[in-house]
Amino acid sequence: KTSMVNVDVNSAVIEAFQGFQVELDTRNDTYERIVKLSRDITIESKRLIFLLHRVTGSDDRDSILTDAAARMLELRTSKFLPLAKELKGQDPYQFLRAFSPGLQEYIESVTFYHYLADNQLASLDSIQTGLTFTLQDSNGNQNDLPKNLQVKNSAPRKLPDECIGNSDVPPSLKTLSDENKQDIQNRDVASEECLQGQNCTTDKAVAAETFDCESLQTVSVPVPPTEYMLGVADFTGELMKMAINSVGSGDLRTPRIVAEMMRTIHDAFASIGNIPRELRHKLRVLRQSLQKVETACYTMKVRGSEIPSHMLADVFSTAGTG
Amino acid sequence: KTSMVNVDVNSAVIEAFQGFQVELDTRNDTYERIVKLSRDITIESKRLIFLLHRVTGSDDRDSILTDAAARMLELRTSKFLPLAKELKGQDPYQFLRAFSPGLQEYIESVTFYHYLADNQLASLDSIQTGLTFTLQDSNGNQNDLPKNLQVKNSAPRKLPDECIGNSDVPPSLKTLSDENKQDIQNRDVASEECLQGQNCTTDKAVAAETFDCESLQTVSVPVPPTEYMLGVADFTGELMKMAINSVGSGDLRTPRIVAEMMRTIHDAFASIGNIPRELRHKLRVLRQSLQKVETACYTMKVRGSEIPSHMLADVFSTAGTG
Amino acid sequence: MSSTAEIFNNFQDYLNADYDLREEIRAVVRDLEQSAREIQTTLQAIHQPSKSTGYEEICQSALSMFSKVKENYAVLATKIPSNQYYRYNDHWKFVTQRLIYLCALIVYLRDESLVSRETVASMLGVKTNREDGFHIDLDDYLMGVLNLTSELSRLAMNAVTAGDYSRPLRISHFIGELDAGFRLLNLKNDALRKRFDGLKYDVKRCEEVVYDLTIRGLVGREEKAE
Amino acid sequence: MSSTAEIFNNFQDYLNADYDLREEIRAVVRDLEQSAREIQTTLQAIHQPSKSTGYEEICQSALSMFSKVKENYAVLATKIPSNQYYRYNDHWKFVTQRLIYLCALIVYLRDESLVSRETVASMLGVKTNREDGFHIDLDDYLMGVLNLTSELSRLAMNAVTAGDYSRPLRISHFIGELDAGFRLLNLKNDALRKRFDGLKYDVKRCEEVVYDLTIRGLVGREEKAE
Amino acid sequence: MSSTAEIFNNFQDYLNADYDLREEIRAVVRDLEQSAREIQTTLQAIHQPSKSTGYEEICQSALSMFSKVKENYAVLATKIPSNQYYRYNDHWKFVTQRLIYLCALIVYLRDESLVSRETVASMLGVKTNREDGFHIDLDDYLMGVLNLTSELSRLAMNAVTAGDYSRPLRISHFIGELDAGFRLLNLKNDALRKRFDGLKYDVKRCEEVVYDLTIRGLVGREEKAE
Amino acid sequence: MSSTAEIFNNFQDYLNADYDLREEIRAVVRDLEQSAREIQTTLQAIHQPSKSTGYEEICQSALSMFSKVKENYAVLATKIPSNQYYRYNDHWKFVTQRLIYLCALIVYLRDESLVSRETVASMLGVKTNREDGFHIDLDDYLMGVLNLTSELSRLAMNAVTAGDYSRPLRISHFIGELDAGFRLLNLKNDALRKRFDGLKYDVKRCEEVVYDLTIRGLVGREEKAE
Amino acid sequence: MSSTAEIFNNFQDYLNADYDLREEIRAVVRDLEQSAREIQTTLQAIHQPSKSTGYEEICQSALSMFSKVKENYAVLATKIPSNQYYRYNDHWKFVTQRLIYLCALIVYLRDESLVSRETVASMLGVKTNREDGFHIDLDDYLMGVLNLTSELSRLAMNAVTAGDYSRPLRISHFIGELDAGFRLLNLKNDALRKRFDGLKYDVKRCEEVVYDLTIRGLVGREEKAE
Amino acid sequence: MSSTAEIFNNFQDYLNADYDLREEIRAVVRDLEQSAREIQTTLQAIHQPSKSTGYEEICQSALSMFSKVKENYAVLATKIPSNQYYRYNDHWKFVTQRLIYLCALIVYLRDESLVSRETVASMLGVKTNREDGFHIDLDDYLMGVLNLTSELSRLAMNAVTAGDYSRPLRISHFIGELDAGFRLLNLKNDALRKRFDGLKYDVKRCEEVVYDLTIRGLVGREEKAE
Ligand SMILES: [Mn+2]
Ligand SMILES: [Mn+2]
Repeated sequence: KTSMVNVDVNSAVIEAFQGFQVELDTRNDTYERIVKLSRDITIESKRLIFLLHRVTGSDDRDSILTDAAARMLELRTSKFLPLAKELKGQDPYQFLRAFSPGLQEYIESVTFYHYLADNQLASLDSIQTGLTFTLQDSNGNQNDLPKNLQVKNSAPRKLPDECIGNSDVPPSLKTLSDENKQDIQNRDVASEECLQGQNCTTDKAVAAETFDCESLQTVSVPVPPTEYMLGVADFTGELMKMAINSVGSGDLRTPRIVAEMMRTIHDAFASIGNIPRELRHKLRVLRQSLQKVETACYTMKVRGSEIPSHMLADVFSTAGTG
Repeated sequence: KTSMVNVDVNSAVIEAFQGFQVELDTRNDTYERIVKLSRDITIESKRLIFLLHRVTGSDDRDSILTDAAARMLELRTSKFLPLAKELKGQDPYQFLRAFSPGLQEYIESVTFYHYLADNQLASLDSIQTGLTFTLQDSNGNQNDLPKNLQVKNSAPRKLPDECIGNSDVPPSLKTLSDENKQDIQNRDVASEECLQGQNCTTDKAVAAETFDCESLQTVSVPVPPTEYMLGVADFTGELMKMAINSVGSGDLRTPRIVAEMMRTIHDAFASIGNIPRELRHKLRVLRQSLQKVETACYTMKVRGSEIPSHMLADVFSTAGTG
Repeated sequence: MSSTAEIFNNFQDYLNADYDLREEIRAVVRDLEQSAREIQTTLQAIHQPSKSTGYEEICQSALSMFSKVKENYAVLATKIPSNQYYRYNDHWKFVTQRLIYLCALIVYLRDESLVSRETVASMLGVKTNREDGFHIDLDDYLMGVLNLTSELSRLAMNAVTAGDYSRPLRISHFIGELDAGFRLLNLKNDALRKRFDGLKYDVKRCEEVVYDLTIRGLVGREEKAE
Repeated sequence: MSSTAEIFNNFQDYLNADYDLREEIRAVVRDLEQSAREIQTTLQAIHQPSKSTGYEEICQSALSMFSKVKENYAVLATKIPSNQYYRYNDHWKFVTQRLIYLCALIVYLRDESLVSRETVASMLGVKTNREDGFHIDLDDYLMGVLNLTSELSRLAMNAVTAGDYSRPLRISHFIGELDAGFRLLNLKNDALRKRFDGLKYDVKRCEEVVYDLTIRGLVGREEKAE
Repeated sequence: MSSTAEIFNNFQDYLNADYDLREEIRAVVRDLEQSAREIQTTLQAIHQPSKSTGYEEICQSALSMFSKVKENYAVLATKIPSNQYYRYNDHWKFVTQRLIYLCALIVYLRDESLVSRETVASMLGVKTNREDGFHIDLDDYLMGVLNLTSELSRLAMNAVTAGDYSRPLRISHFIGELDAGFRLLNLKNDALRKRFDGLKYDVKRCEEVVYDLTIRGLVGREEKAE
Repeated sequence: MSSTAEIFNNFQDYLNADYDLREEIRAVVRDLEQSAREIQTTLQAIHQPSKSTGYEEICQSALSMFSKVKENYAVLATKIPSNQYYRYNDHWKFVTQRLIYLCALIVYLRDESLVSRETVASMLGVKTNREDGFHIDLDDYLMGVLNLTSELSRLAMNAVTAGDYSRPLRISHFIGELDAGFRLLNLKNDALRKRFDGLKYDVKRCEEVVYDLTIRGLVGREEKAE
Repeated sequence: MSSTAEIFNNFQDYLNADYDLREEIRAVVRDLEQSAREIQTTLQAIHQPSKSTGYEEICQSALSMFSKVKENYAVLATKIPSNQYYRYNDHWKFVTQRLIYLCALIVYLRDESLVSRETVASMLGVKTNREDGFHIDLDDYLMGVLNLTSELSRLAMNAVTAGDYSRPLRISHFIGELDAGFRLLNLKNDALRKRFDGLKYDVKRCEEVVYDLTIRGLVGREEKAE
Repeated sequence: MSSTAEIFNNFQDYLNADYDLREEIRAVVRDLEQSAREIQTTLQAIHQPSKSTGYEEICQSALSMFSKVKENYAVLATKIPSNQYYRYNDHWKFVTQRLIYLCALIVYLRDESLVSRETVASMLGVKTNREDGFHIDLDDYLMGVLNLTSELSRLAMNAVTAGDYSRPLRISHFIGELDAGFRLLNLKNDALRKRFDGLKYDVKRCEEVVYDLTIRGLVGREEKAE
């Protein structure tokens, strides 16, 4: 060799880079674990959506919804809780691309579930509440090693189930009082966690009593509003499928109701400015979906016009029970 | 409802589809597990390649290679063995897309390692041997449930380490006798497993004695030749980087040797017909890499031409030690 | 011969063998496509209500063309190594889906029931399960069944045109059952999912025909209750 | 107000706030870019061997421009909520890398050593660690350092033109150390990796300059051993 | 100062002026877009068959929003020198097409006739002809009209759903006239031509609605003859 | 002059000739497109049931425009050397397909039969066979015929709107025949095949119209048996 | 005539006029491109060191070809209304940049100075300022100048090949000045900015040539100090 | 038989003939590609500086492989009717360009001159002119020549590595001549033009090699003057 630079492995430069190596590897490992959780969430959320579509034309609507709620709870406990722990103390936006696909699909499924249950949009708050978890340190100490944290979901009655995913309880329980509402743009994750923690304990005073609030820690998977809206936009695609499926099941009422809902969402999206690019594409799809449902409504109207007068009462009475 | 079809949940159709559901879910779950293993393999293989590049300009070449070999063995045991178990009894081509990225990156790293160790291409056979695993059923029975299978790697001396990934032992041990060579296109996984099993036991007769061959099972991750070649093509990119790095370290010999190797591979690829499309793109990259190395050789030649005659001996003597 | 040269020579042999095999597969697939086209053309007669030939006759005629199909699948089966079905799969995927659909159509026209995978396999002369050799892929079977539904929804309408008012009801019931079956499945975002998304329109179309008949009193309530 | 309307109204507020914030960020970033351009132009003088001003003077002049940079980062820091650094990151990523490179260049010119993250942070008036607030991203720091190497390899050549034969050796040694450092890292296939792939050419170029000097006897062997 | 430096010296002013002007244009365009969105949202009510508000009311409400639009165009007009309209054209092209479409929709809803360029110009507060200053480009006018047709074909269906059986006939007639009008034009292979190619789907959709109504006797022959 | 320069010397003439010829072809093709547009516009009248003019009149008027088309093809024929037809083919391929479709439409409207290649050739003033000179390519003929089917399926619907209930049945029968004809052909995976895949939608649409008429008793059984 | 038809009636004239004008522009631009190619070919001789012709002669010969260029710009100027310069701008933008580069090259070869916009304008026979009519856009001028730098960096090398060791130093100095000039400008993220990013490679290449000459003692220190 | 069926009846023969012919062409083209690959591999040896075989030997060996190429072109020529050359052109266009490039490379290596179209034609066993039958298209010839330049610029470098310092000068001169030749041509905006735009990089690369050699005194002035 003519002039090989003999690098001193103990030099300050090398020492610094050894630190960088650890930092980069740690971050990449975290990223990879989050990607895997996100993939699992995507798969289960898709399956949930399939399950929810079985409601159309089924006699067993309630048991399907109950089943779905149980699986959502399980999904939150088994996948979102580990995800929340990964994100604890991190800037969630640093890993957003890693969990965004799963989160959006989950929002889509939750929104669909809530529409079936309540006939309305699940709010961002309620979804965020479902993804906020209260943990108890087994020693009552602050200790952020995940293995020492225990989900108190398994302890019956001590911590109400709603603390781990309380978005599936009837809507009345979820309504936030006005003073708790915060401007979406101003909230940050910290205050959000706090808010949810309070909700948990104030909504069910009994549960709060048995608890030392100091030993409670909350972790959460934050739901950025844009992710929420992307999930909502996808949800309208499921609405469309449901509407057409309804016609196939002889249910002539659902398409009109769904059209109304979709039109509301469509017009709301159309009136929004500064809209992010990813959302803009989905709105084109939404517009197409809406027209499919409108066409179905049109067809039903036109066909319905031919009902001979002597059959009218008969048809309507059966349609009413659908 | 006017005419809702009341589907009989016990109908033959529904019954059949319940079976399909299980079949599809099982397959998709397998696919997903394989994808995750592949991602892990990709990451570790990339890190191995980074590690191997540290050989350039290092005094510590041997310990780096030893380190790399150990990590490759660990990678095979911890990721490829589970992958092989997943693929057991399956048509591997059904899941090829799921593990192809990881496999190719692994081939790239192994090929790079072998080039550094032996100055030649690792053969497909040797790579395949490394991905063929001998398992012992703990009860001595045929039992294909993965949980009952034990890797005998941990049992010292009983089964030589080479059985699990013997591609890193010195080349002399790996040379297959001529009668064992099979036409690449004719081999199938079954005969491959058998062949490897024999190799394992015949190469080290001592090990074979302590063993009941009947209770041995081999599983493997098959390496389709095209995947192998895709890995080899990527490997040439690493060769290029190494050649340029060498110049930076004052090593004037390596670029010429590397150029020779790359030209051989380049010309060999160029002479091949019926080439798969994925490979064709990589050959354009290979051509560019080759030209970069050729340019480096050219520059060294041109600059070398200026050496004053009184310095010639001096320069060459130092260059020789590089 | 240097080892690099050896490696590449082996690879060339591999690629050539692969190329030749694919050419052979393509030739067989071309024959299968020709058969499928002919069977399809024969079965199209079911939509032509003015033709005097009945379904039974049409099916008979279509079935007689399957012997050539079987021969071709037999040839294909000998060409494909047991663990490489999915390596070459793409070549015959499409025509197999089409032939499955044609089997399903014939079986429906005769028995008004869903053809099983076993029956399809025996009609095409292949295995039902992967383990046993050249087989029918589940996805292809499902795709074939989905193609059946759109043909049947078309038939429901043309049956009315031909004056047959009870068939649409039976078709509607059958497609409804299929729809319920498919809704049990968790499909990935692939071709199958996309095709399944279209199924709801077939269901809807049948429902509309039944509706048209019902409001005109062309079917009795008892028939629907069946 | 219906709840859907409420939901969308909130979302509009959110988007508007986001838009306004991004506009403000863009304005600050524009100022930072202007500063970076001016500092860069000042530092370009190191390549002009005919200019009589020394490195020290050039660095001094460049450093004086950093007070405005600090002010701008201070403004930026107040605008970005603590856990949303990576949400808006893209806006200042590029200019920050450039400013880090300029810090690194100044520090090298003065001390011939690698600027630490802490020093960069204090030169820009930001935090070193994420936990403490608006900070320097590791990737951006590394990118800035990589940009330094190409500038230094250019400087090695221009130093020779200006008759300074010892500097290239020191630069070559320094870049060699950086190269060894970077090779410790496991980079993903991203912008950093791509830029790192170019580092080897900088190393090579310096080596060539040293070679040119060596064969002409323009540097003593002892200097290299240093 | 070298002559090169001299030449460059006043370029920056020019570039800054251009940059600033574009920023100002963007701000106005953003306001126009906001207005367009509000008008559009208001007009969407025509598709809500359940809403009790009539077209007249809806149009009235939409029209009241145009005063702000006019103001913005007035601002824009003062900013753009007459010989640079086409230099900055791209900024407002899209929103102008959208506003033209909204004008056309309102005029159609009120008079069931095609809005003229003059009317559009007066609704937006700009000139009709290029010579007179800030104007509406013919291409933009035609694009706006083409956007009208798809909205009307949607309205035709939703009107039926709402029980209005005569409107679709009038819409179909109107779109047919537009189609004939556009056919006369020899459009280049540009955005306009591409959009025109989509018009035939609107024509067809309306024809289908008319067909559906006719075959069910929901419209009389005399209505169609009108 | 070097031999290289010599070799290049007369290439420019060749390239210029090619360029000029293409310009001339483009000019003729532009005229053909204009004619096609006019003929198409004229024929659109068949869908407007309120117009008093009958098909015969419309066809007559369309036919009179073919003399200009013939002239243009004659010009084209003189420009294209027989062995370079396929070299420049792409320029007129599209407009020729469109004109063939227009010929096919006129012939159908008059005779309710499929136009033959010979008739098309004589209408356009070109040869039927390649050997005889400037001719109609079979692919273009088939493509033109396929374009006819979608126009006819639209006509079937509009005929009902105009109160003509028997025409849809005849159209449905005709399109069924075309479908059977195309099914016989083993098309490659090209534009033609893709377009043929669209034919089934036209068949279905016609069947739907016939269904609509039948279920409402608007056509007698005897008509369908025809 | 319906009011719709009325509205459409005179649009065609407008569209045709636009189409014709574009065709005419294209024809002139084609001539300009031909001239640019010829001038460029003539100037290529500066890189061929064996040719006996000097720069002066080459420039003279190139300059003589500008009369045709001027004529073409004169024609263009008469065709373009002053308020539509930017409407048709895209047609001649590219060739104008190329001609500006050729002007700049000639002026540099003669005077070793940067051509001014005024000089370019007078060489091309157009106006300097927008207000005065058909003019040179500043962007195009800057782009032309940027194209000059890569040609000069090539010339620096070829000059060495031809044994001229002092020219590269002067070129390096000149390009350095241009680099400093462009650095002053705050360019938007457009084509100009992108092209400017390429300038640093030209700077570097010249520096390398100077380095090569210096290390071999082929230029004296005094020359560089100049 | 209906007239429609009649019309369709003999189309299949036509389509089959076309399909079969294309298959046959593809088979011949595959053989040509195989030959081209072998010749190319043989010629690659010129870049191996360590190999002892001279150019003459390499060329001889490559030339011997052309007899098979000629045979294949002879087969092709018999298959393609003279008026359909351009119909099937796309099949062999690419391999022909490659073989022309190989001819050009061999001729250059032997004579250091540009192969003429006549020579290429005779090496491939085809006609030079279109009129005489199966020929070489000018475009393909020019493309082949352009491919030669990048191979030669690579050779220029590798020759230096192998210690041959005079060849690069001759190559640079030759490529310069080709560049001048192509500059004369007014190429359309097609593949040829795009490829020609790449030629300037080859020119520059060769100039750089000559520069490197010159500045180190590795070539004498007299050699360059040659
Ligand atoms: Mn979805
Ligand atoms: Mn790699």
